[in-house]
Amino acid sequence: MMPEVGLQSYLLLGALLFVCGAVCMAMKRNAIGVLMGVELVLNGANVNFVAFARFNSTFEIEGQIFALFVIVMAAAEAAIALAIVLNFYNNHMTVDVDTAEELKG
Amino acid sequence: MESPGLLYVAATFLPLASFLLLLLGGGLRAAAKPVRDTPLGGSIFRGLGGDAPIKTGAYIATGAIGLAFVLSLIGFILFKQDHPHEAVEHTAPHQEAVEHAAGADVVQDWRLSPLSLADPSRWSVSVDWASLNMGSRPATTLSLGYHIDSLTTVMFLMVSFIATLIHVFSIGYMGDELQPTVEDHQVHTVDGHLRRRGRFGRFFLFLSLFCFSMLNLILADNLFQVFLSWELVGICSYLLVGFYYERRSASNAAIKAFVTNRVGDAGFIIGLLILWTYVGTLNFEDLFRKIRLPENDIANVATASSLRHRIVRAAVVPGEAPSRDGQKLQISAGGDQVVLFPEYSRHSEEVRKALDTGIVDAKFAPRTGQLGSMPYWVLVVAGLGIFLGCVGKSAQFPLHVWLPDAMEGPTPVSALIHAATMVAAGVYLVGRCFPLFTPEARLVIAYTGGITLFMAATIAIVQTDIKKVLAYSTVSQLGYMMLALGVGGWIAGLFHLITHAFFKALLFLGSGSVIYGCHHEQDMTKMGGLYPKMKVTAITMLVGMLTIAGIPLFSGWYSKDAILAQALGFVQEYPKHILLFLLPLLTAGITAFYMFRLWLLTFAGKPRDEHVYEHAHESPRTMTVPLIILAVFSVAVAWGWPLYDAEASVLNSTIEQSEPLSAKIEFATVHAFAHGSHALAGNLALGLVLVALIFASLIYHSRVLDPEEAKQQFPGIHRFLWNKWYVDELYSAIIVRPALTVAHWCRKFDTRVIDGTVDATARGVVQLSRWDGRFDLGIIDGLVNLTARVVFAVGGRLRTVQTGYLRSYILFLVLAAIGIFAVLSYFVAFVRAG
Amino acid sequence: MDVQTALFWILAGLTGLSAIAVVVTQNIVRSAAWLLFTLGGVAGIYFLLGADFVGATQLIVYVGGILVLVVFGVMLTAQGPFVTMKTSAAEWAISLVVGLLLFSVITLAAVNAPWPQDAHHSEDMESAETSQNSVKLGAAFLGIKEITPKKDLTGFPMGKTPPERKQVAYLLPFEIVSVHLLVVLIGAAYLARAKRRRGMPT
Amino acid sequence: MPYISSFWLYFDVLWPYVLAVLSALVLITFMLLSAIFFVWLERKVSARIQDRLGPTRVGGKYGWLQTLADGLKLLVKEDIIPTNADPMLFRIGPYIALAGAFLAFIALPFGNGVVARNLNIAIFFMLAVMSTEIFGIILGGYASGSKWALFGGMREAAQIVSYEVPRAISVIVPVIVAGSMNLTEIGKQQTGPFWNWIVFHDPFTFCAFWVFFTCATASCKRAPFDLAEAESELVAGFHTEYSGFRWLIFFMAEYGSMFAVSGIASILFLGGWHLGLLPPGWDMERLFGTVFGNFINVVVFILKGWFLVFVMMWVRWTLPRLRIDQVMITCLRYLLPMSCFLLVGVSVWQLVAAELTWLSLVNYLLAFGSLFLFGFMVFKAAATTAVSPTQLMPGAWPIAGSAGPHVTHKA
Repeated sequence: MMPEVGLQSYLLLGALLFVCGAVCMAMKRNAIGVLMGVELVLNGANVNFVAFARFNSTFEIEGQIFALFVIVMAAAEAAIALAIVLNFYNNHMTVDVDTAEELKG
Repeated sequence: MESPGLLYVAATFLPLASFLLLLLGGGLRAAAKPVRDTPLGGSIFRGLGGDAPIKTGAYIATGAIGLAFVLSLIGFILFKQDHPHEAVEHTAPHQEAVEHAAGADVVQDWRLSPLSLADPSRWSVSVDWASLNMGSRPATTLSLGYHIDSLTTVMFLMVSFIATLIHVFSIGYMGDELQPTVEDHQVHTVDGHLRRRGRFGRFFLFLSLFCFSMLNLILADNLFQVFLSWELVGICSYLLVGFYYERRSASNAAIKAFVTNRVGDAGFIIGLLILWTYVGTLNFEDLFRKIRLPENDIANVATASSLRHRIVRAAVVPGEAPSRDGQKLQISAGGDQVVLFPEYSRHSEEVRKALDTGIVDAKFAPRTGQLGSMPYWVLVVAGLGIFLGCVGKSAQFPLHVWLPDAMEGPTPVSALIHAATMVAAGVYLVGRCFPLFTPEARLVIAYTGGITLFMAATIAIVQTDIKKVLAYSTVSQLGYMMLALGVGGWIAGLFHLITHAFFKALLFLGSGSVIYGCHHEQDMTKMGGLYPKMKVTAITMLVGMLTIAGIPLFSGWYSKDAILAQALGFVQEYPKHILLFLLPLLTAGITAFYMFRLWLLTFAGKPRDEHVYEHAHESPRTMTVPLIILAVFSVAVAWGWPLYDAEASVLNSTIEQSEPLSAKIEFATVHAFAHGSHALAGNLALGLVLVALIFASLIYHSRVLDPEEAKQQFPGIHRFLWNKWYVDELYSAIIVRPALTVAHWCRKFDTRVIDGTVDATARGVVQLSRWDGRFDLGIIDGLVNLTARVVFAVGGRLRTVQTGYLRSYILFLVLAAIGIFAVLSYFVAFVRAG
Repeated sequence: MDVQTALFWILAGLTGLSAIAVVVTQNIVRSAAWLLFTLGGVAGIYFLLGADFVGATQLIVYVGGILVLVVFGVMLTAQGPFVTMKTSAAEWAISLVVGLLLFSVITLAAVNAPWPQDAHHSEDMESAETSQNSVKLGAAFLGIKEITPKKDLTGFPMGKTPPERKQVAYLLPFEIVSVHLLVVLIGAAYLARAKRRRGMPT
Repeated sequence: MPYISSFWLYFDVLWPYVLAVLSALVLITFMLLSAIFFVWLERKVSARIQDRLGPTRVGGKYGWLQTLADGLKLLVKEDIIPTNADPMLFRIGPYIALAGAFLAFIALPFGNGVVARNLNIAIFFMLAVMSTEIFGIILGGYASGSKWALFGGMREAAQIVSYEVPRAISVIVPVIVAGSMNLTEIGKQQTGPFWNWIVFHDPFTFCAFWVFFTCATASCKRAPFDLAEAESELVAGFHTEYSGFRWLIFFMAEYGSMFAVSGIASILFLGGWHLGLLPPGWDMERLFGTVFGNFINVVVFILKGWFLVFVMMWVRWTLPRLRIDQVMITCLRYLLPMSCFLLVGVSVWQLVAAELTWLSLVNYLLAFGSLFLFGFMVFKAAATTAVSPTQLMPGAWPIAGSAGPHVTHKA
C-alpha cells in the first residue's frame, strides 16, 4: 500500500518542484526557460507554504496569505523578467543567456 | 560735480588704458602671426597691421593723452573755482609773519600744509592697499590715493599738454618706423646694416605707459605711490632710451641711466624706510603733521606758539632715564631729538600741555593723541636720502652723467622725458617733500644745485652735438631749480620747472625737427645756414633760445629772475653762502652764450656740409605745429598783469597757493630780502646775458673771434670741459674698475670653489643614487613586482570562475546553499547534542 | 485508500513528472506546455489542501497570466519556427548531480525535521457550507482577530516561550503588493517598449 | 488500512469516485448536446439573419440532425497533422481548450444545489479555469507551424488576456452586491420576482451586466471580437490547420465556454434559475417540491443560458468585425475604466443605500423600465410582418420586369 500522506509528502513534492526549478535555471540556455525555472522554484516554495497552512493550524491563514503574496510577486517578477528578456533580445538578437557574458572574468 | 578729483584719476588712467590696449593689440598680432594662414588668424593679423606697423596705436595713445589734457583742464577750472586766489599784500615780511602768527585766530583749513584743501573729500581720496599689523595695532598702511592741490593741477596741465604735443610731433618724427623694414645705418652686422621691423606702435606703447606713470606720480598722496611711479617712469626711460637697442651706444646709455638712477633710488628707499619706521606713515599730509608743529588745535584755534610749522627739536631731560615706553624731553632749539606730533594733533590735549610746559612726554610707540620722537640726525638722513633719489632722477651732480647719454633715445623722448617732465620729477618731489627737509638738508640741496648748474653750463659751451648741448642745458636748468628750492624759493623753483618744461620741450622738439630735416645728423659742425631751409623751426628755436636766456617778457625771464632774487635774498640773510648767488648769476650769462652759439651754428652763417645742407628740408605739419604752439606758450605762459611783474601771473599765483607755510615762515626774512632785491638781481643777470649774447654773436656769427683760436689758447680748460669735468673717468676709476676687479675675483671664486664643491657633491649624489637605483630596481621593485605577479597569476586562475554564464552562477548558488545546509545541520546537531 | 490520498498521488505524480518534463524538454514551447500541467497540478494540490482561493489564484495568475506571458516572450523572441537550444551532456550531468544533491539535502531536512502537526478539519472540504477557508482568509485580510487560532509558533528555539502573537491585518501589505505589481507592470511596459535600434539592419 | 473483502464494504470508499465520474459524464453530455444544439442554432440564426433558410433537410423540416451529420463527417475525416507542426503540442492544444471550458461547469449551479461541486469561490474558480482555455488555443496556433495560425493564436492571447481584466472586475460588481462568491448563494438571493435580480439592483450592476456581457463575448472570441479566427484575414485563424475531430473539440470548447459565460451572466445578473414571475419569497421547490422544482429550475436556467447564447449569435451575425486595434482600444480605453468606475460606484452605493432606503426605488425603476423596453421590443418585433426570404427586401434593387418592390405593410 501507499504510505500515509502527510506533511512530508507535500514537502517532498515542493522539494521536487524546487529542485526541478533550480536545475531548469541551471540548464536552460533559453532565457525564457530560466524564467520557467524560477516559476517552478516559486511553486515549490508555495506548495510548502500551503502544506504548512494545512497541517499546522498556527499557519492556517499566514501560509495561504504568503502563498498569495508569492503568486502576486511571481506575476510582477514574470512581467519584469519578460521585459528584460525582450531588451536582452533587442541587444543580442537572441535569448541565449550564454551570450550575456560581457562581464565574465 | 561730487568729486572732481576723479577727473584727474580718469586722466591718469586714460594713458594706462591706451597702454593696455596697445599691449593687447601687439600681443594679439604676435599671437596671430603663426596662424595668419587661417581665416580668423589672418583677419586678426592683417587687421592689426600685418607686416607693417599701423598708425592706429599712435592715434589711440595721442587721443588718450589729449583727453587727459582736456580732463585736467576741466579739473583745473573746477579747482580754481573751489580755491579762489586771494590777493597777497606784499608788505614788510616781518610784519606779515607776525600778523599771521598772532592775528588770524581762525585760519583756513587748507593752509595747514601744502596738501591741505578747502574741501578734502572733493579733491582727495585714499584707499588702503596693504596693511601691516603688529599685534592688534595697525603698524602701518600702504595706501593708494590721490590728492589734488594747485601744484598738482599745474603739473598735470603741463605734463599732459606737453605730452600731447609730443605725441603729435612723434607721429611725424617716428614716421620711419612705419615701414615693414627699417634699415638702421648705425648698426653694422655681418650682412651690412641692420634690418628690422618698424616699431611705431611700440614707441607709443612706451609713451603711454610713461604718461600714466608720470601722471600717477603727480597724483599720488603718499610717498609709496610716488615711489611706485618713480620706478615706472624709470623703466619707461630705460625702455625709451634703449629704443634702438641694437645700437650699442643706446643700450649702454639705457643701462647707464638705469643704474645711475638705482644709486639715487637706494637713497630714496633709505629715506622712505626711515620715515616708515619712525613716523609710521608715508602719506604726505600725515607726515607733515607729525613732523611740524601744526597750526591749529582741536578747536581750530591757532596754536599760540612761535614754533608753528617748524620742526620742534628737543633734548632729553637730564636725570630722566627713558622708561619702557617713552622718555621725557625738554623742548630746546639745539636738541638732538625731533618731536613727532600726533597724526590728528588737533584732537590732542597732549600737544597743548607739551607746548605750555616745554616738557614732552614722548612715547616710543605713540598711540592716537600721544607724542613721539625721533633723533634729529635721522630726519636729516631721511631728507638727504629722498633728495638723493631726486638727484638721480633730476640728473644733479654727481649723478648727472646719465642724462647726456640718454640723448641716444629718439628726440621726442628726450624732449618729453629727459627735458620737460620726468627729470623735473625730482624737483617736484623736493618741492612736495619740502617740509621734511631740515636746514642742513636744504643747504645740501642748494649747493648741489649750484654746482650742477655751473658745471653743466660750462660743459655745454664746448659740446658740438646739438642734443648734448640741450641735455647739459637741461641739467643746468634743473640745478637752478634745486638751488631755488634749497634757498627757500619754493615758488621760484617750481615756477621755473613749469616754464622750463615748455621752453625745453620747444628746444628739444626744434632740435628734433632739425635732426629730422637733416636726416638724423646731430653734429652742429656739419650744419649752418639752415635758416632759409627751415624757417619755422629756426624762428621757434630762436624764441626758445631767448626764453632760456632770460630775455625780458619771455617766460624764462620771470622764473630765472625769481630764482636769482631768491638766491640774492638768501645770501643777504646768510652772507657766507655768497657762492649760491654768484654761480647762478654767472651761469645765466653762460647759458645765454651757449644757447646762442647753438642757434647760430645751426641756422646762421654758411652751410659747412653741402651734403647735409642740400638734403635739409622743413619738417611736416605734425612737427611744426607743436613747435609753434610750444613757442607761444614758452613766451606767454608766465604773463600776467602788469606784464613786468613775475608774481602777477596766474601760474605764479596758482603755485603760490600750495606753498607750504613752513617755507613761508622759515624763509620769511629771505622772502622779504628777495622781494626787495628782485630788480637788482634781474638787472645784473640781464646785463650778463646781453654781454654773453654779443660775445656769442661776435664769435659764431661775425667771426670776429675764432672759436678754434680760443680752443688752442686754453687747451687745458677746453679739454677739461670737453671731457665733462672728467666725472665719467672718475667714476670709472673709483667705482667701475674696482667693482670689475672684485667681480672678476668673485667669479673666479665662484667657478672654482663654489662650483667645484657643488659639482663634487653632485657627483657623489649621482653615485649614491645609482646604487640606490639598483637597490630600488632590484629589491624593492622586485618585491612589488613579485607581489603583483603572484596576485596576477592567482587572479588569472580565479577569473575563470567568473564565467559570465548565468547558469553556472545558479549552479554555484545551489552548491552554496547545499554547503550552508550541511554546515548548519552539523552545527544544529552539535548544539542539540550539547 | 481514500479519495484524498488517491488524488494526492495522482496530482503529485502529474505535477512531479511534468516538472521533470519541463526540465528535460528541449523545445521551449513544449516546456511551457509541461509547465502548464505542473502549475495546474500545483493548483490541484492547493485544492486538495483546502486552499481553494489560493488554487484559483494560482490558476488565474499563473496559467492565465504568467504562462501566456511566457509564451508571448517565446513568440516575440523566436527566430526560427521551433526554438531549441542544446545543452551539452556535461552540463546535463553536472546539473543532475547538483540537483540530486540539493534534493537529497532538502529531503533529509523535510523528513528528519520534527514538524509540529495537528491535522485539522480534514473533512471541511466536503461541502461549501463547512469549508470556511475563503471566509477566514477575507477576515484575516481585514484583521479580525478571532479568526486566527492561537497556537505555539513553530521553529522557535526550544525552552523559550514565544512572545504573545499580535493580530495583523494583511490588507495594507496586500495593497502594497498590488500597487507594487502595478508599478512593476508599468515599468515592464516601459522597459519592453519598442525601441528604434541604431546601426541595425531593418 | 483495514482489509475489507466485500464489494459493498468498498462502497463507502468508492462512492465519491462514482459520484465524480457520474457528474462529469452528465456535464460533458450536456456540453456536447448543447454544442450540437448551438451549431444547429447558429446555422439557423445566421441563415435567418442573412435571409436564408439554413439547414432544412437532415432530421426533418428544420434540419434538426444536421449537426449530427456534420459531427459524423468530422469524425470520419482524416486527421491531418502538418509536416511543420509540433505534433505533441498540436495534439494536446484542443484538449487543453476543452478542459478549460469543461472545468468551468464544475462550479456552475444549474439549479438550487444542482451543482457538481458547491465551491465557496465558485465564480472566482470559473474565471480562473476559463482563463486556461486560451492556452490551448495559443498552443494550437503555435504548434500548427503556420503563420496564419500563429497570428491567430497571438491575437487570441492578447485579446483574452486584456479582456479578462474588465470581465473580472465587472464580475466583482454583483459579487459585492451579493456579498458572496458562492454562485449557489448568489442564485438563492434572487428568489421571487424579477426585480430581485441583481441586474436591476442599482444602476451600476445594470451597467456592469452590459460590460460583462461584452467582455464575455470577447473572451469567447465571438464576433465582433473574433479576431483570432478572422477568416478574411487569417484564413481560419488558430485552427487553420486543424481538421476532423480536433477541430470539433475546439468548437465544443468554444460553445461550452459560451454557455458557461452565459450561465455566469444569468446567475450573477439575471436571477439564475429563477423564473422571475413568482411572488417574493417563493421559488419552484416551494411550489413543486424539491426534485420537480429543481427540474424546472434547471430548465429555466438552461433556457436563460441558451437565450444569452442566442443573443451572442444575433450579435455575431449583425455586427461587422472590428480591427485588432479597435478591439484592444475597446477593452483598454473603454471597458476597463468603465468597469473600474462601476466597481467604485457599486461600493459607494452599497454604503449609501444602507442609509437611504428610498434608493431602492431605483431598483423598481430599472426593473420596470427594462421590462417595458423589452416588451416594447417584443411587441415591435411581433407586430412587424416578417419578411420571408421569398419576398423582396425593402430597399433592394428592383428585379427587371417586375412591378417594383412591394412590401407588405401591416394591415
